[in-house]
Amino acid sequence: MDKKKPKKVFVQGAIPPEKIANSIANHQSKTNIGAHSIFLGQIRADEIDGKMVSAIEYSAYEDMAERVFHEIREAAFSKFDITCAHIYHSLGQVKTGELCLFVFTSSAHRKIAIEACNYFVEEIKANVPIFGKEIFEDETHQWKVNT
Amino acid sequence: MDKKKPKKVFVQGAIPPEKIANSIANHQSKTNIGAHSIFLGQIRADEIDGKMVSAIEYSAYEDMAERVFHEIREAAFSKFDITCAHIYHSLGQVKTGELCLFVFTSSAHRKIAIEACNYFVEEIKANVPIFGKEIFEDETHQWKVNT
Amino acid sequence: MKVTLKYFGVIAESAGKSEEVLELEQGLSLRELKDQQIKTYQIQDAGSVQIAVNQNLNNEVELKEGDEVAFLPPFAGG
Amino acid sequence: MKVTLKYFGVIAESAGKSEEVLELEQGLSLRELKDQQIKTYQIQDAGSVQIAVNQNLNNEVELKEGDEVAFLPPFAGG
Repeated sequence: MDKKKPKKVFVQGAIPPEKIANSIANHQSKTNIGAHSIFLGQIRADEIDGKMVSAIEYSAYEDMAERVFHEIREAAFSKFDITCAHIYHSLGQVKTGELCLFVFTSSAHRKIAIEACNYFVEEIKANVPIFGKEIFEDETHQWKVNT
Repeated sequence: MDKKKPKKVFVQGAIPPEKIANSIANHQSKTNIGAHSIFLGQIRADEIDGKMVSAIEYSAYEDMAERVFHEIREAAFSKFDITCAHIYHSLGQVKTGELCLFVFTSSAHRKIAIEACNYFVEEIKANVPIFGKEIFEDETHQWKVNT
Repeated sequence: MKVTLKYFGVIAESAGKSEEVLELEQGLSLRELKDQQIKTYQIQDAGSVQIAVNQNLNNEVELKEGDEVAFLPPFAGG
Repeated sequence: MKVTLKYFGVIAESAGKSEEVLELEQGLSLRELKDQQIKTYQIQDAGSVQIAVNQNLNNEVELKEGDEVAFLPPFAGG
């Protein structure tokens, strides 16, 4: 369906909840869909060595990241019988409580939508060159590492 | 957190996308959350013996259903380290392309949110006395059975 | 003893009603009640019918005055 | 040969720059280039540094004129 169209993944700053509502609404005309699975990453106010995280500032090797996102999409569409898939990831500063990742997969059947969504999340975490600077309330920082 | 509060699950008619945006926005003050997992059920325009489904009309043994929903919540909170969980299911008529189920789980960590969301979806499908009348475009109908 | 029977989905459609109160003879088992109602209303696909007594699917109970017995067709939520 | 080096995250912070163009002697291996830059900029936790040549993590390549070599710290997306 929208498999081949190159997609812009990065958005500047936090992903607003309305974007999610709009994405969902845009799929209500696709009556071959029976299930949507959505994953949202939200910035946690972690305490590290007594200091609280207040935001994460994301940067990326953007050209490579868009290319890897595209490869992940291609692989997902060949592995899973999904009708659509959308990914958005923040760049720049995202405050605690705000959303930095939005993965949205749709299929006729629930298990396929859910598995594909998980696949995207794991692949993004493992393989996309995105970097995160955890900014503390006292304006010091440390670099985030995915676990 | 909001574990013990009895929750109203059933909503009349389709679940609007804005309800999902509002639920997400309501969790942005909870800065111990790192991940949300959302499942949405959407009515498919299935073709059955040459006739197209145009809507499903949901009914339920409501008192028992609310009780089972509550039991599923209790079990989920004891199994998974989630911070919150919300379920909404439609009653009455929901047209093709519209949403009939909204499951929303949140946790500090992605795998927990995702597993808990799947648990809710499977438990709801298997154990909640909800009944669905598939209404065809010619106004005949048949009764839906979960597979 | 009086029990309230509730019918849902395709069963309510077959029965032409969603609820009725029956006066049953003491000692009637749940199994007998189920068979009797399935026959009365010619409920199809009887093997798929689940019974809940007072909202509980555990059927190892004896019927008693005031019980609510629900006839449930296959679930279709989600 | 000229190659463009790109630095990201904590590595860019250590290097004090995000990009530079170096004139390398012909035949310098990727491994040698990596070691050299890690030493030059005292990049910490060198074991976690991944190198992408022309956006590709497969490092079994020989460097050539015009290559883009990226120094990537651990990924933190999601």
